[in-house]
Parts: sequence; C-alpha cells; structure tokens
Amino acid sequence: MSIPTEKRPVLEIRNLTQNFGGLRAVSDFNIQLMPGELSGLIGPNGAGKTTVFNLVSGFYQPSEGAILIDGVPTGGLKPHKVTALGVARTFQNIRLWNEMTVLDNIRVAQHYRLGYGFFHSAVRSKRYMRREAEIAREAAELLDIFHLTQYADEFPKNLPYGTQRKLEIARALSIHPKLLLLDEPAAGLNSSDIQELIRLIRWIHEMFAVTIWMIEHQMDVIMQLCTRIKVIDFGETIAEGNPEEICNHPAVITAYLGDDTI
Amino acid sequence: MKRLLTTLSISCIAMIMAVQVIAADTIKIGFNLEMTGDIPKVGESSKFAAEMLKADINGAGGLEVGGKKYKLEFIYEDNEAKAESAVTTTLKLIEKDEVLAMIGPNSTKQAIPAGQVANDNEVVMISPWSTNPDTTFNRPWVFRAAFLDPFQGPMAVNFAIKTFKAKTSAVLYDLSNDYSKGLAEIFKKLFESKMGAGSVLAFESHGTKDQDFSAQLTKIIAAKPDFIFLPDNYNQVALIVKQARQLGFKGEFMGSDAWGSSELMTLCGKDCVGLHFSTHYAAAGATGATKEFIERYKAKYSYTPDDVAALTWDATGVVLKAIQNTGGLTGKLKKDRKAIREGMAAITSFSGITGNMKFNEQGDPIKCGVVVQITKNGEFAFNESICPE
Amino acid sequence: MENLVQNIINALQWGSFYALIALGYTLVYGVLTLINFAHGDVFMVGAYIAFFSATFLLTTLGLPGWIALALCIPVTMILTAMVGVTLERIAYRPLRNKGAHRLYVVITALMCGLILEHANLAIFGASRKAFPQLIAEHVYTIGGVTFTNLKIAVIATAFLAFLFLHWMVTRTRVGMAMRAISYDKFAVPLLGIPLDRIIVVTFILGSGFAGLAGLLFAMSYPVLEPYMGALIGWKAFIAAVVGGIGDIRGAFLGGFLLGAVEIMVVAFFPSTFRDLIAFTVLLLILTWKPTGLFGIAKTTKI
Amino acid sequence: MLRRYSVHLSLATVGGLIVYLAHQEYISLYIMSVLMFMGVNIIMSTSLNLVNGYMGEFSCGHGGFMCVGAYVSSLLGVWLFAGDKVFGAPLLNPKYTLYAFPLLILVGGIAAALAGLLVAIPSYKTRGDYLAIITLASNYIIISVIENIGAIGGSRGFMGMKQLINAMGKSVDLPWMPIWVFLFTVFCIWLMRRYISSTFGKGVIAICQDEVAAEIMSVNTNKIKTITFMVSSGMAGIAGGLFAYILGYVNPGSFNILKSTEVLVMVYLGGMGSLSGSVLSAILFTILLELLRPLQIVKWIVIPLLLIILMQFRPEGIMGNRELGDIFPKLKKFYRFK
Repeated sequence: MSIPTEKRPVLEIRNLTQNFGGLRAVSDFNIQLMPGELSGLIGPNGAGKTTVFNLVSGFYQPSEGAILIDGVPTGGLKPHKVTALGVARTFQNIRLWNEMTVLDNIRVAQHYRLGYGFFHSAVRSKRYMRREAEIAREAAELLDIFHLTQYADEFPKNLPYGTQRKLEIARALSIHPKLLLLDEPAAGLNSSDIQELIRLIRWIHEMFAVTIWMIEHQMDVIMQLCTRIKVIDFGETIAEGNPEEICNHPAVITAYLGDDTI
Repeated sequence: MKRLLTTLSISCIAMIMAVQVIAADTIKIGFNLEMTGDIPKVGESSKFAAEMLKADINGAGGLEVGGKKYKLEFIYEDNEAKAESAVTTTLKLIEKDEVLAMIGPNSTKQAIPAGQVANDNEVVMISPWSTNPDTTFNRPWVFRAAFLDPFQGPMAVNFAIKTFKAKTSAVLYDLSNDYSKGLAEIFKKLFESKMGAGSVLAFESHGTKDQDFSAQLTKIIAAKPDFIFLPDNYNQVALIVKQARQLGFKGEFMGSDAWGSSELMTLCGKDCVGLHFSTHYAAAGATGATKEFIERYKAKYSYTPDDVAALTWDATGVVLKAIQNTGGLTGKLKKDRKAIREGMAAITSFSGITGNMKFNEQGDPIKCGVVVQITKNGEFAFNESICPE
Repeated sequence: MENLVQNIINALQWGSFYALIALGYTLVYGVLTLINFAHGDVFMVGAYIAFFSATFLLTTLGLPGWIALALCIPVTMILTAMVGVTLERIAYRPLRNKGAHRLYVVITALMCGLILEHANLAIFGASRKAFPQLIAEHVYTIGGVTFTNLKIAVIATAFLAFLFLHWMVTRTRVGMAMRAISYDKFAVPLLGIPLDRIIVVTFILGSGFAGLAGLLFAMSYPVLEPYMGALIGWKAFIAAVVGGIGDIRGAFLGGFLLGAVEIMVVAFFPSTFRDLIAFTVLLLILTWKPTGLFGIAKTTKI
Repeated sequence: MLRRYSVHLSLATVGGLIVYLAHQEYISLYIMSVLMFMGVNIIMSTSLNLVNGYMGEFSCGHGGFMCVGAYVSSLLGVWLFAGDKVFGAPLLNPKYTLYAFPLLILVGGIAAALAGLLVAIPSYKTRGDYLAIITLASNYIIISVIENIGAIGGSRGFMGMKQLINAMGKSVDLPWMPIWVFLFTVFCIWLMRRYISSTFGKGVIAICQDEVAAEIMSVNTNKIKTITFMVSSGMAGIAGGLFAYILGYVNPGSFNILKSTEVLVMVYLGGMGSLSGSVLSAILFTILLELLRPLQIVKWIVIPLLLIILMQFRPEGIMGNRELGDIFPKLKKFYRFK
C-alpha cells in the first residue's frame, strides 16, 4: 500500500511564467490542486488558459517556474512522460484519431503502460498476448461504462459531436489519470448536450475519484461544477475563490465586460 | 472491383505464360540494349547498325551455314539501362526467344550481371562497348568487341607525351561512369610513372548528368596543365570543352573512344576542332569496308555512325562468323550454342570495320587502336595507329 | 582570390538556373501544396521549344540572331506555359476535384514528367540537339577572372524574374489572391476569388519561367536531350524546399545556395565528394531549420 | 483448426509448389527471375508503405537503404565465404554458406536499419516535404559514399556473390535464391503485419492522424518514429541484399532516385496504408513492366498513362487504405487482420 497522499497536492504550480518571443503568455502563475478537487480556470479569450494546460501537459517547457505532479517535477519531460505521471487531457477542438476505430482510440492511449516493445509485438510473446488481452478487456469495459460499446468499430469522424466529446473524455480517462485537464469540454455543444456533459463530469469525478481541472467559457458549467475557480487575464491571475466570490469580483467583471466606467 | 482484380490477375498470368512460336530456318540473335534510361543513344545506334547488317544479309538471301541459307531474325529488347532489367531481358532472350547468341548490353552496369546469366546458361554473349575487365573475366561464354582500358590508357599517355610534348596534365572524369573512372585512374597512374609523381596537376570528377563543370574547370585551369585528359561521353565533352574555352583555357584536350560520335561535332562545333582522341577507327579517310559502312549508315540514318554502331556491327559480324564456323546447325539449341562458343574461339582473325581482331582466352579482342584529330570539317582524321605489343 | 571570384561567378550562373526552376516549384506549391514533379520536364520541354523556334527563325526565316532571340523569348514562354496549363487541366485538376490525397496528385505529376520525357524520346529520337548560337559570345577577362556576356545575362535575368514575381505576388491583385489561397483554400472561393483561374495563372507563371530558364539553359549549355530536366528538376525542388517552399524569396535564395554549395565544394574539396558534402550540408540545414530558410514554422494550435 | 492455419498452409503450398516447379524446371529461369524481382519489389513497396502510408511521411529515398543492405550483405558474404581480389581467401568454409545466408541478409537489413537513423533522427523535428528532402539527401549521400570507396569498386560495382549461390547449391541441390526470396518476402510482410496490428504499432497510425494527440496520449512519438523508420529501411536493406544476390553484382547506380520513385509509384498505386494493396501493386507493376517490354520506348509512355488513368478512376489507389479482408469479407474467416 502506498503512503496516503491526502496532504500532497496532485498538481502544484509555482511561479509559472511563459514567454513567447517578447510576449508574456503566462506570468507568475501559482496553484495547488488537492486530490479530489474539481477546479476551474476561466478568463477572456487569449488570456493564456490553454497555454497553462499546455505547460502542465508538457507540450511547452516553462520559461520560469516549476510544475509538480504528485510531488514530481515535470521540468524537461516530454509530454508522453508527463502523461505517464498521471495527467490526461482533452482538447478545445476534439483531437481523436479519426480513421482508427473507437476501440483502437482507447487502446493506443495505453502506450504508457504497454510493457512490451517492437520485439514482443513481432514474436507475439506470452507477455504480448497477455498485455494485449488485458488492454482489449479494459478498453471494452471502459467503452461499456461510457455506453459507447455500440460504436466500438466505428470511426470517430462518423459519430455525433457530443459522442465524440464523450469519447475523448473516455480516452483521457483510460489512462487512469490522477489529474484530468478538460479544455473547454462544452464548446460546440447544444444546451441539452451541455446538461448531459455536466452530469457526465460530475459522475466521472465521483466514479473515478479523479482531480479535475477545467477551462470553460460556459459560465453555468463552471458554476455548477467547480468548487474553486481561478481567473486569469493577459497571463496574470486576477481572482481566485469559490463561484460566488468570482461572480461578484470587480476585477473579473472588468476583465469580461471591459472597463466601461464613464 | 472484385471482378476487375480477378480478371486482371488471371489475364496477366495467362499472358506471361504464353507459349512462344518457333520458326524454322531462321537464326535468332538477341540484342539486349539500352534504349531508354540514361543512354538511349547507345541503344539506338546499336539497333540501327544491327538493322543495317540484317537487311544486308537477308537481302542476300540469308546467312549460309554449312551449305544451308538461314534468314536472320534479330530480337531487340530494351533493358532500360537497369541492371535487374538486363538480367530478366537476358533470360527472356535465352529462354523465351531461344536466341542462339546475344549481343549487348553495352554499358558495364548492365553487361556484368547479364554476362553472368549468359555464362551460367551457356549462351554466347558479346558486349560491343563494355570496357570493364570483370565483364568477361573468367566467363568463357562472354566476349567483347571494344578494347580494354589498360590498352587505351597507355595510348593516350604515350601520344600526349610525344605529340603535345606535355610534362603535366589534368584529368576530368565522370565519377559514376565506371568506364570513365577506370580510364582516368589508369591514365593517372601511367602518366605519373612516366613524368614523375604529381605531374597530374588536377584529378577532378563530375556526375553523370551534370551540365555545369565550371567549378572543376576553374580548378583545373588554375593548375595550368599542359593538356586535359577527358575520358568522357561526347555529349559531356561538348559542354566541357565549350565551358573551358569560356573560362579562358586555350590548351589541348585529349579524349578517348567515347568521343567517337558524329554528334560530337554538331554539339561542340568549332571549339572542338583540332583536338585528338584515341578510338577504334578513323572515319575520315577510311577505306574499304569501313568507308562503305560509314557511307551507307550515313545515307540511311543521316548521321555518321559512332563507335557503338561500328562496334555493334563488328560484334554481330563476329557472332555470325562464329555461327558459320560451326559448319552447320542442328536445330538443337544447347548443342548449337555450344558449337557457336567453339566457333568464337576458333576465330583467328576477323577483319572488322574497327580493325582486325581476334580473341584472347578471356574473350577480349586483340586489336589496334588509332588516334584521330578533329578536322575543320568536323571529320575524324587518322593521326597515328597503335597496336598492342 | 581570383579563383574565389571566378567561382562566385560560376555559382551565380549555375544558381540562377536552380533559382528560376525553383521559382516555378514554389509558386505551384504555395497555391496548391502540390510538388509538381513534372516541372523539371516542363523545363526540358521549354528548352526544346526554344530549340525549334530558334532553328525555325534562324534557318527557315533567316533572321539575324538578336531578332530571333527577341522573338524566341516570348514564343518559348507562352508555349511552355501552355504545356504547364495543359498538364494542370487534364491531369491535376480532375484529380483534385475528386478530392484525392495530395500525394496522388504528386505521383500523377511524376507520371506526367515521365510521359514528357519519353514522348520526346519516341518522337525526336535519342540524338541530342545542338542549340544554335543566337548571339555572339564574348569572353571578358578582368584580373584573371573570366566571364561571358551570356553569363551576365543569365544572372541578370534570374534577378529580374525574381523581382517581377516578387512584385507580382506582393503588389498585384492576382498575387494577393495567390497568397490568400495558400493561407486558406476554403475561404478564398467564398470571397469571390475564382480559385481555378488563380491556379491557372500560377501554372502560367511557373511554367513560363521554366520556359525562360529552358531557353537560357539551352543557350548556356547547348546540348539538349530528353532527360536533361530530370536531375536539375529534382535539385531545384531540393533548393526550393531548403529555401522554405511556398516562399518566393526562399526559392530564389535556395537556388543560389544550392548552386553555391555545389560549386564551392568542388572548388575547395576533392570533387568526388561533391554530392556527399553538398547533401550533408543540406541535411544539416534542414535539421537545424526544420522548415527551411524562409519557411514559417507551422504552429500547431491546440 | 484447419481454418486457423489456412493462411500458413496455403503459403506453404504456394512456396513449395514454386520451389518444386523451379527445381523440376517447369518454370523457366526467365519467369523465375521476374518472380524474384517481384518479391524484392513487394518487400520494397510494403516497407515504404509503413512510412509513407501508415505514418504519413513522404520518404522518397528508399533506394538508398536498399543500397546499404545490398552492399553490406554482399561484402560480408563475399568476405566470409567466397573471397576475391579485395578480401583474399574466404574466412570460413563455403559449405556453411547455406546456414549463414539468412544471417547475411539480416545483417544487411540491420545495417540498413542503422542507416535509417539518418532520416529517423531529423524526423523528430522536421516533417512533411522538408523531411522528404532529407530522405532524398540521404539517398544521394549513401550512393556518394559508396562511389567514393574505391576498395569495394566504387562506381565499378562489386561482384562475387554468385559463388555463394553456387556453394549453397552444392550443399543441397535446390533453387536456393527463389526459396530465400519467397521466405524473406513472407517474413517481411508477416513482421510488418504483426507490428502494425499491435497496440504498440497502432501508435504509427496515431502519429499519422494526429501527432499532438498521440504524444499527449502517452505515445512516445520519437521512439515510434525511430522504430518505424528503422523497420522500414531495414526491410529495404533485406530487399537490397536479396536483389544483390539475385543479380550477383551490385552497382551504386542501381539504387538512385529512379529506383526510389519506382517504389513510390508502387506504394501510391496500391493505396496508402494498405499492406495488401502494396503487395498487389508490386505484383501488378512488375508484371506490367515485363509484359509491355516489347513496346520499348513507348512502354514508358504507356505505363505512366495507364497509371494516370487509373488514378483518375481510383484516386486513393487500388485498395485505398483497406486490406483484402475488407473487400472480400469472406476471407476474414480464414485470417484476421489484427
């Protein structure tokens, strides 16, 4: 049994700064996400939210500051290594592998714990057979949980948009993450789909006991789900607190509505 | 879709397995030539010369072997200037077309693997043009009509030292062309052994399809050699000589038999006048059979034959002579082919248009070479004849 | 020193041809992201068209050289442009309209090139053609450096062609439409720009300049053969990519860069190592700058 | 039970039949040589499909890797078992040739796989048409290196491989070359099919479809790219080794850009991302080249024209990205493409 991790944050970001050329996309960003938390990150367009996610998932290397996943610093790690530490994410624009079956989409995401390489796949060793069977079984189970089994042999591009979102989340969860980053999960969904999405995220949060951090523009999604929200604008943190506090925070209102004091 | 695939594959297999028709009273000779690919002109010249010879003999009623007249049938196959294609082509000629002997391939890249196959299958092959020793080495069934680099190299060296009074030289050759490279290396070795180490001031190379040689020439001209040795194909010679003149070089060039094409002068023009090269025969001032060949070829195809044409004519002539030497064909392929091989060995002297030749034990010809000079009229005039000791 | 200057002139002349051909590659690529592998052979066709028109003008009509040249330039450019447009109309466009993967169009282009080469071989035979001399050649020697009027003309033409195309692409309506297409092929028709017409213009420009290159090439290296465009075509493609394909400046610079690398390697290293060193240099450049010298790094938006 | 092994059985039957017919000389050497080059072409096109079809890169220097394989396996073979003017007497007794031959070919493949690093490493950063130029440059570099090594013949080529074939024939009197070509062709397809159908190998397809998603979803893209390039060039090396021994002579000029483009055409003719398509197109292409031989020059007008017309009708190649099993579902009973 592992040491209880109650007190250790799943994600800790210290003084994170990111420069693109002369542009400062993120500046001095700090956060601690405790296990089981469901937190939100909001801000106007171009505020640097996705950049933060890209930094956390290892897609960019931070100019300054440190990111720790469960106490492990991710500096210098390639994205797939970060993912193996237990960080999964979805994308603003759905990025499924469109010409690979739904089942294969889940299977390929198991690369971090394949436990075999080219040689085993060539000779079809015992280990290969065992691992492939396990992966196939787990993938099937996962699809079943998400009620996607009927689509297992379909190509994602042929699925309705809402289902694609769901599949992308399922794919992210298939790597058993400690931390799930959702980048605008409600984008492009209609209102009934949004209600279903809220239920889904809530259910995932309980069912998989995963820490969730999400970016979202739909305020009702954020307000209904998140216990803590952080607001950034031009890379700077401008507010932090629970939904109610954020709603009434003057800096947030200014950032969203503009400084229209006459 | 399904049906399409099935029909396609079946028809393909059916066609490939198609049975060949065997005609009586004809002698079939295969030609394995480079008609497409890098050097289409070589294949074309070979084909033209062979066609002319065939028309001659068939026009005279056919080839008389052992008292019986046979019509000639020449089968031309394109080996696309590719080694693998040369092998399948050879096998096709040997097995499917059942030729008695094969002429070609001309270029070494094709001639070596094709020679292997011909030797394994015991069919006489004669390459008109290949100069690489490996083509015929340890292959009793493989012959050639051209002389080898170790003979032509000294020809160029001796002539240049004697006539140009040259003390230094430079070489520009084609790196990817084994003929050019081989000759360049032999030349360098010999020249330096005669004139002292370092007397070859520059030893530069270029690629097969290059068109610009200014960098190499700048380097060569800066070294100020007495002359430039240029064992290159005539089309490149034309460009190289022109560019050297444009870069201000006024000295001599010495060439090899690959210069020997009438096209050289159409391409090169006045820039090449006065230059020398070693070759198989001098077209200008030729006499007898050679003269006749040149004139008829020129009349038929409206250009002076190049060395490949002349060598193919001779190579084919040698094979026909060997067939006659058999003293009669049995119609049994294996036996006839063997008889032709013996017929080849039995040739003590063949007087071809590129000179008199006979074959040594490796299947290489022993014959004389000439050095010619390009005249104002663009003719290749006889200058000196050199025979092997 | 003289050698260096001499080699710089050599490199400029040789690079001019790469640059002129690479311009055609890059224009078509910029608009269609199509590697037009037939371009080298269009160049060859240009040289042959120049040959036939020059011979006709000189021998049949008996015009003086400079008039023949003056007539030859437009004739060659127009006829070659027509060849390019024909290829686009009968081979590329139908495939594009069927929504084929772009690499299938590339392979079709490769096939078109083969057809051009071998049709030429089949029709005109394997004999090489000698290009007639249109203008008298003068060799000038200044301080040990030798050059000819033709070389200067070639280099100047390459620069003029570049300036013209650069002006065309950045300053004219058609050019702007071309650039717009390269940014977003789907939005452009919505803006009322006729996509197919712009593509045709692109092919006219690209092939026209290939024709000009063919004429100049035939004048500088007066030996024509059906395969003459294959190798130089490949190399010009390499030059265009190293410069940053899709960008006119990139193609121009890439052409001169490749010319310079090839000439300078020969000048200062054993010439047998030319391909080895030249291509290693290119490989390193592309490893160092993965989108070529002028190519804009495509940022992946997540 | 029978169904499960039906593929193995039918392959064994076909192979056995070919060997028997060849041994009894029912198949002429000419057709045999066409079949052998067909095998080489199949390996070349399927292995290039791994990179160009499955991984979505545009490699146009496949001939270079073939060259490495051809040279390494022939040099090694001649050095060990034949001996010639370069190497002197053979190191080992030629009677062991038969047992060592597959190893020779494999070593050639491994050497070519290492040469594949020349492309694999830049591919971490460089993509698309820029990578295409790197592959092209590697092709030139490899050929240029070999042309510059005078000891192994340079542009004069290298020979002596025939002695090994003869030595094998002396050990056991069978037509060994067709056997080896057949076995290696089956081996290569089999290996690639296994690779590409494993969860590990599906990473290749993931990279093709969305590299960012692949990397984020824990696929080690650099490793997969390296392995794929190495497998692909390794197979080309195997094909090169076989090619060298079939010909008995190698010359760097045989592996230039023209060879590479020939393979390219086969891949796209068959369909990107379809192994059976590549096999089919290699077979079709080889037969077509052979059948149209009598046309001589015109052949090279007819073939491109045929291909252009074909592409107008099937703009995704013969098979698209489907396998035989997708077109003939009944076949799936006999084998699973998994």
